[in-house]
Amino acid sequence: MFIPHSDDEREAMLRVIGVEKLEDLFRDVPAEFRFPQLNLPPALTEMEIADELNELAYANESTRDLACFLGAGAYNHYVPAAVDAIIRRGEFLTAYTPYQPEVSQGTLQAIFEYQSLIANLTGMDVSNASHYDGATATAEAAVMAYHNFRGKRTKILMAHTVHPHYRQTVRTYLQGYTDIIIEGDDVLGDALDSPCNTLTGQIDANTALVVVQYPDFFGRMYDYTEMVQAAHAQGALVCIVTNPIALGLIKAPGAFDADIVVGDGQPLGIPLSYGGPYLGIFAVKKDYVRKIAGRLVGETIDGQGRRAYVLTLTAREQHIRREKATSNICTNVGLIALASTVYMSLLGKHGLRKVAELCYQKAHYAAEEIASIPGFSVCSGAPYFHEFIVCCPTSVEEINAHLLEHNILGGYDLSQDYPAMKNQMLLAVTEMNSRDQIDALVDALKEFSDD
Amino acid sequence: MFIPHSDDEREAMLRVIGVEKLEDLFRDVPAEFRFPQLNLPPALTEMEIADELNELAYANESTRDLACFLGAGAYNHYVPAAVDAIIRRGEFLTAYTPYQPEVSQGTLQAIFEYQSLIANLTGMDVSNASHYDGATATAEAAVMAYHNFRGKRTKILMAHTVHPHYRQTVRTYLQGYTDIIIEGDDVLGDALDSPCNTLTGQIDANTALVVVQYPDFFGRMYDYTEMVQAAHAQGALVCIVTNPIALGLIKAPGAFDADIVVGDGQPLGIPLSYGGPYLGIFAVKKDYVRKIAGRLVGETIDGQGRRAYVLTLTAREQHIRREKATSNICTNVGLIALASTVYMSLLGKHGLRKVAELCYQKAHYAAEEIASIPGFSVCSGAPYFHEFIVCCPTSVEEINAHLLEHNILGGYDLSQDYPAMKNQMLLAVTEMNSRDQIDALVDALKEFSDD
Amino acid sequence: MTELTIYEISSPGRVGVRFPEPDVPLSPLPEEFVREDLPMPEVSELDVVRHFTNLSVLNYSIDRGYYPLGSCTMKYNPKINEDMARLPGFAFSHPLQPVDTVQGNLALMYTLQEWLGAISGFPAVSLQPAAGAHGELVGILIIRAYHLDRGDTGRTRIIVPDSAHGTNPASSAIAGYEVVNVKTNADGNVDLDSLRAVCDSSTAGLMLTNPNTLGLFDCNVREVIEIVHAAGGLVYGDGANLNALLGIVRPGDVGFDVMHFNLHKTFSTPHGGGGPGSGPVGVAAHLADFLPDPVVTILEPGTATEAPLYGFAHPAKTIGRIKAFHGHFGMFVRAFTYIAMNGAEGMRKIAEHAVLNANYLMARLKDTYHVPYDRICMHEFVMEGHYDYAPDVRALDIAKRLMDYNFHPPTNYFPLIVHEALMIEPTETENKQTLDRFADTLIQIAEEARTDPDLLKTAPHITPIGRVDEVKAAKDLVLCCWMPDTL
Amino acid sequence: MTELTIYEISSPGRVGVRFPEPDVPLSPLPEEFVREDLPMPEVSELDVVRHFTNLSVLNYSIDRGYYPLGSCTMKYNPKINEDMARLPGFAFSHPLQPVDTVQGNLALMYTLQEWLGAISGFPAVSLQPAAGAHGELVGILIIRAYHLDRGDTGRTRIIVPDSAHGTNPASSAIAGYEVVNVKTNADGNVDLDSLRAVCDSSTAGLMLTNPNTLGLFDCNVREVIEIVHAAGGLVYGDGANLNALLGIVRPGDVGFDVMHFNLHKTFSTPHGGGGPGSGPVGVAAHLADFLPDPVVTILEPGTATEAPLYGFAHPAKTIGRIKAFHGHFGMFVRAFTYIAMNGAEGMRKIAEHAVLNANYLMARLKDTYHVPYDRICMHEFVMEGHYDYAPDVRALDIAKRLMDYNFHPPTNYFPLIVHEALMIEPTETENKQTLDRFADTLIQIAEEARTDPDLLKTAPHITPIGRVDEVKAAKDLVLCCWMPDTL
Ligand SMILES: Cc1ncc(COP(=O)(O)O)c(C=O)c1O
Ligand SMILES: Cc1ncc(COP(=O)(O)O)c(C=O)c1O
Repeated sequence: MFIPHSDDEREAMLRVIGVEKLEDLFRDVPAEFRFPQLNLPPALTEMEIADELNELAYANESTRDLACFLGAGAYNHYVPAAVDAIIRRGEFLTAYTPYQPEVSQGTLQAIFEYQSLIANLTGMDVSNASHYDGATATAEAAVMAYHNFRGKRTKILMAHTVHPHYRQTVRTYLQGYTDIIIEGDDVLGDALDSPCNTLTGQIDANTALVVVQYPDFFGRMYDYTEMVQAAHAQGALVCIVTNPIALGLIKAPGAFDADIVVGDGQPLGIPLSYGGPYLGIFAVKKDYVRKIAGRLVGETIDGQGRRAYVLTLTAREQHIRREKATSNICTNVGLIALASTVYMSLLGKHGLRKVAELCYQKAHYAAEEIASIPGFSVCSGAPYFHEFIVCCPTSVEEINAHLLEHNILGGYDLSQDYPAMKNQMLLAVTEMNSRDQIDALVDALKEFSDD
Repeated sequence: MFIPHSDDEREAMLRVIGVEKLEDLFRDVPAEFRFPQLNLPPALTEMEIADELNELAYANESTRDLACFLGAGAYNHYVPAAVDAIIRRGEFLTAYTPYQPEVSQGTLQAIFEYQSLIANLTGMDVSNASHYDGATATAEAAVMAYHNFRGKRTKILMAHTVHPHYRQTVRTYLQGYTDIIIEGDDVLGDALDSPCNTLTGQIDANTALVVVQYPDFFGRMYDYTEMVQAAHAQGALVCIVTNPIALGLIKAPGAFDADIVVGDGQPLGIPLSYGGPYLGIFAVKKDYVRKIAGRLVGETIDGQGRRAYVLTLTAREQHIRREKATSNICTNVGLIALASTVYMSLLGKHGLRKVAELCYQKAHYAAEEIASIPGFSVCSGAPYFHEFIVCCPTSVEEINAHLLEHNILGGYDLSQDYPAMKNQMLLAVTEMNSRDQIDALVDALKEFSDD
Repeated sequence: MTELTIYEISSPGRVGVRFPEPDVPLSPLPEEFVREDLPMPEVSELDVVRHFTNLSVLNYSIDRGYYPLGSCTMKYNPKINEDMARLPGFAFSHPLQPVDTVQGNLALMYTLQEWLGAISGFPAVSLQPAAGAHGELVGILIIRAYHLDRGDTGRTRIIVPDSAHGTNPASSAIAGYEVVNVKTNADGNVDLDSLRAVCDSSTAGLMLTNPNTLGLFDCNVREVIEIVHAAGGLVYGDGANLNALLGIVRPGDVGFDVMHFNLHKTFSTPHGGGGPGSGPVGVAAHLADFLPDPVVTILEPGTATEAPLYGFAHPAKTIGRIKAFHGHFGMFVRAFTYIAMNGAEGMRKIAEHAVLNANYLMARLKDTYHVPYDRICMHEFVMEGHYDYAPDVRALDIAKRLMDYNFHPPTNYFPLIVHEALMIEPTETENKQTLDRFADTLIQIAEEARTDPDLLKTAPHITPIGRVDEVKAAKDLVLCCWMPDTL
Repeated sequence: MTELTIYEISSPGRVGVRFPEPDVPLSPLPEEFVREDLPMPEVSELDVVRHFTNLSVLNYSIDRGYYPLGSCTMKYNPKINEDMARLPGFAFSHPLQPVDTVQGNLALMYTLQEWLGAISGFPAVSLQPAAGAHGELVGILIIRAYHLDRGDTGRTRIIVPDSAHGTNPASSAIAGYEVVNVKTNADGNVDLDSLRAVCDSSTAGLMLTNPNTLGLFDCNVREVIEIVHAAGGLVYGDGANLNALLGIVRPGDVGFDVMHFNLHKTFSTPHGGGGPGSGPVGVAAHLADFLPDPVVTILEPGTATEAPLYGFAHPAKTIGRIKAFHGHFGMFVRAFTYIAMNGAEGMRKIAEHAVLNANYLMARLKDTYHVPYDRICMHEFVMEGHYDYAPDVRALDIAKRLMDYNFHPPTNYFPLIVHEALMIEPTETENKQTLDRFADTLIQIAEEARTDPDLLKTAPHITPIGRVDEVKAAKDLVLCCWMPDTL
């Protein structure tokens, strides 16, 4: 399809190589396995595949067709047109990782700005060039903490209020570290307990890392200052998982003196895209810059003294350090980090606050309206940002099926991860939800009212 | 919305200018009319307008929702993704007309290539840099022919088989030339007569230009060689209006010895976009290059002998020649010409032939199937490319309303322009119409069968 | 580096985008119509993408830098415009679809007609013209039709100020008129006495650009219009400079009879390296019947719950159709988006800041460059591009030298009435820092002209090519990169 | 020219994209959570577009030139891929929607799993891993889980050839394994004796890249696999080089137990200046139960007229979840598009022409450059970047000098076992003309090294910046362009 060789050219090239036909190039391949029949459908032209994919896409009901109140780690935000206009440019799209700084200053400076924006937004000193997503960034934080103590501290305390997928991912990543104990994420207790209460007492001299989320999986905000102090008093590190879009309005996790801040940058201008690619945020205090996972871009000068950017501290990485690297990550999510950089720049100080405010205000309006429906209550039990728990009179599944008939994509069924949270739904509201949509949601829920 | 000034900056600038407030800059404007209230709705943010326009666009049923058999001057073709990827680039999109060659070689070389591709496709010597559309290009051809004879020949013969919009546009353009007589486009006679028959006899020593279309408005092809010879024998020029997508398969109009070839380049990779912007093609024989309307890019060298491109023969144009210019055109449709250049390059020799063949074959299949329905007949009366006339048992309006219920966009009602062609429909078939679509059309038409 | 042409990278047998094989039985094409050779390039998709991407970077553009090209209003073109014009419902609708299947398009067009009317003070608007010059031709034909309709057949002349853009006289000529020039006075306004001298019963109308191409608002605009009207003529407004007037004054209110808009200037649709533009025409009530055929109208009024039914109307005394279909719809979507995002307040802010930026730049430059008409300007101003102390240096040299500092030069040698004109239109979307850098650079270039004039004469130095041989281009006339053998 | 940073062009009070005012009653945020300062830039939309557009052009990219970066498969990335991934039905669907509302997504994912299986010979595929290294980790964890599931707890080591990519040992280490290296022999294959020597009951598995990073197909691949299997270990295939094998041989057929794909190499999804990638993992039947949670499956089979109902399944002995949600869906759409457009025949053509191009370039260059393993190569080859006659010139200098000719340099100093390695992967989408220009240039550079070695030592000369001070970067550690005062 995309091969430019004419028959004549192919012949001429084979002659230069000194073989007769293409098949001759594959003599090293065991003959009995050579040239298998692949069971693939016949090739389509561009016109045909465009048609087929239009149909597949059309078979979905997306958040363009439905009023979306689903969040739980992926959020429906407005992405300004300029974001895609920039990341579609072939210069960004079709470049490799910027190993050659002389011909990669575009990518390098953009990542440097990404690092700067993330550091400032999270209130941390240093951000890496990105990780795969929020879940894997959390897992890498655990790996980093473990290595920080050279394996001498083996306990990881992880709040149950951390996103279930993230907690599962941490466990998967750490299964080879047989000495590590992961505790704290008991989902059978009272899910609404504050991690400040549940975790602080468990921090001890064997604790490498305490992981909490802010706003937490339920959308709630806690002041972690004291918990962080308690951890530091025991010599443990603290990692805060955050939602960067909230940080336009609420205190940065850096202000709680966190050592590591991770999170998913999807809300920063990345389309939902059925779950990926998203953006793993990974920021640390200065002290841990040499322990950080993934790439870092640093400022320097060229031979003529001109400012220039280059990948730096590469001795941490797998291609130099191999099995002793701080992480195995190589390809990260550069283009998505760029998208978020453009997004953060476009919105800037004013817009980032505005979007966060809209999320906050609309969520609180929705919560209040829903709370006024007999049979429903908002049971978050703490201040929240743009997600809240609704206790429902019947199963979330039943409610969501009903909402779908009203073209509403309902909330997340918390009983999936927290068995005690039966009939509890996590609703997310963003700037994309008009008051009309919220009112329509409330009206649809009223049909379940036990009035 | 897109104004970057902060209050402080604005103040500082006013101080430098030496006025106090913005209002002071408008003292020359008559006070009684100054600062009117504009009756416009409140400003929307990007998020809001995107929503509103999505709704408006959604209110249409487009050729993505309907199987399209409508042509009549605008055609539903497949546009490869690479076309838009190129023309979206800010460097092409947000540049002005290339007056400064040192910083416009991208646009200039692209137009030079456009000129080359169009010249080769039409079989002519020279193409201009584009005109607004096929209709205005045709009108400019008439103006050019009139001036070519310094107003001494005043008759323009225009076949009735030229697109009705084009004929109307020619008349509108020429209304100020009170001496010009336009003849030949009698639509009350037998519309199916060949212009070779109807026009040839009318060519005389007062004839400046003969305008015919190929394939004509009804999709039909005639060999104009003899008619052109007859015109040339009388000293008249001949302009052939063409559909460039047909020229991948059928003889170029240049082969008939036409003096001017015009047409609409929309089929060459330009979306239907409800009628515009499209692409006016304007190509001539070498002899008329100094009479041509619009811009021309020529090859030259720079001070170091490097190949370079530049707007040339500008002395023909309005900004130099003012009221003596060959045309008043200034802004043309540069970006659309670029799109067609990318399209022609992507398809190339092989693809252009293929698309033309698909149009031809599918149209002939559809025609044959329709002709087999009792009550329907194909009455083009001459070989045709991808459009043909269907004589129907009832009004086209009624048939189209019925087809629409089957999600089919029916053909053009010829009685709108040719009163004698009652119940006659012009159907267009392109590579976009699958056999299934054609069969569905035939099935739907069968419901009108007089069987 | 010069790029090879698409023909030069062509290689026999190479195929780009492919299409399916026919899924229908085949019919032969009659022998006589079969095309023998098809001299088109043979390249791969990668060849094409790489070729045009590499060409693109040879261009200067708004997206890459400051583009203060006078008379062209090179403001920022919002990216959302592009996305909106490409919505499938818009981009894939056929111009001849039944109106009930394209109510979205028609609602948009109707609303845009209304909005342009509200902005300009003209009660009737046609969206059809394809660009400014096309709008001019339409406007002049409307003036012509108006006079003829009244039986007033002796009006054979259109008056055009000497500062006018070349399209004005050219459009008048195509419409069959004799062009009469009228002078600009020392203040940069139309010289009223000269105007009175040429106004008579042969006057069909005047084409007035206000603010004019000097960037000045003609303070006598009412007198000018009165004089023409008194002679029985009509006044055409060249709306290329409307950016200065948004929310400031409505030309229709002041007495203009007809005017064109440039959506590709004032309303942020991209210029595309030479179009497509869009040049709607607004007219006063007495000219509404003459508008080109068709205009968008409401066929059945809406109700509280239902939208109106939109459709086409045919003005009673229309000048006729001026192009195929209904104008540059894709541009309407962009302009609609832009106007909707600005609203009434935004409109005024645009004009205010466009004028602020121009006056600021003029204030910063007038000690270094001679500004022939030294008064408050509108959205642009014209200064003279020469230095007493460097007689060899011309406006062209200054223009080329600016390229070395990564600026696009201003329009030069226009308007014709200013010696070595440099016409600077900053637009409202540029910030003070950019204007300051631009002013600083022009001041530095003035210094260079003193110390090292050759730096200007040989400029530009950092562009992909240097100054070109225009004489050779016109003499050799290579207009096509590959002439097929068959010709 | 260096570009200012986004913070340096920030100006207090400037606003970019705006958002509407709240349309709901306001609730106060508790005081304790109110953020005081928000040290983010204040810029206009034009500032942003211009800034990033200007940054972009400082990059080299496939769309602008030849990018023969070994091990990275920098083939042409079709533009249609990008359009398809942005179809609203795909781009705006939420990962946690009920499965019956996203059957389009799930059908696409299911089909892609099947296709990758068909291409590789592995009966079960997980699309979840985010990149190659992530796929490696998953694969090694699967190997680990397999052994543990069988009660085989003594296997603590993973064998990795010395030619392996750095991610191989790093992934093994993260999975808790000790890494044992094994040598490459003089032919460029795994040294069988060394392998035998390290294989024992502590061997969990071997990570094998085939073709290896020398671009050579290990002719002993079956023996290698047998040796490891005989010791009770499993064999992991690093699929980064799968481009050479499409339709040529299926790793699953040869006996690999698990392998990752790089959609961002083999299947044309763009590399994006460093990702996002996508690294699906395929496994043999005995490992299917260990795949990450979840995989896409058919919940209810389809009928003649109805499509099946797709949904998620949870493998019985899964290693667990390895990231949030279900993998890089946007990349799946692109890879799906690409595979669909190529089909079985197209797959084989890709590999054949990738290998043809590599062997052609090697043939053209091997008289000028030392090729340490002189045999038919696969999709890439490694040569030594130095000249006997110019001892000061290193591979790095050759790489930098290539930039002056508008080529991206090959991968250098990898694999580690070749002295001054230059690793060249032409890919199948480049044409003969480009390969010839590249070969001619490398031959000319060899001549320059003789006549004017300084030209290489000081290269590149035409790039936006010259060679950078990497020591300073690591020493000064400026990693952020603006530190907020509050810290
Ligand atoms: C003052 C003036 N009038 C008319 C025009 C012609 O407009 P267009 O190029 O859209 O035809 C221009 C464009 O440059 C102009 O500046
Ligand atoms: C041979 C080999 N293995 C593994 C990888 C890692 O893949 P990724 O960068 O997608 O994590 C690479 C990528 O450069 C590679 O070349």
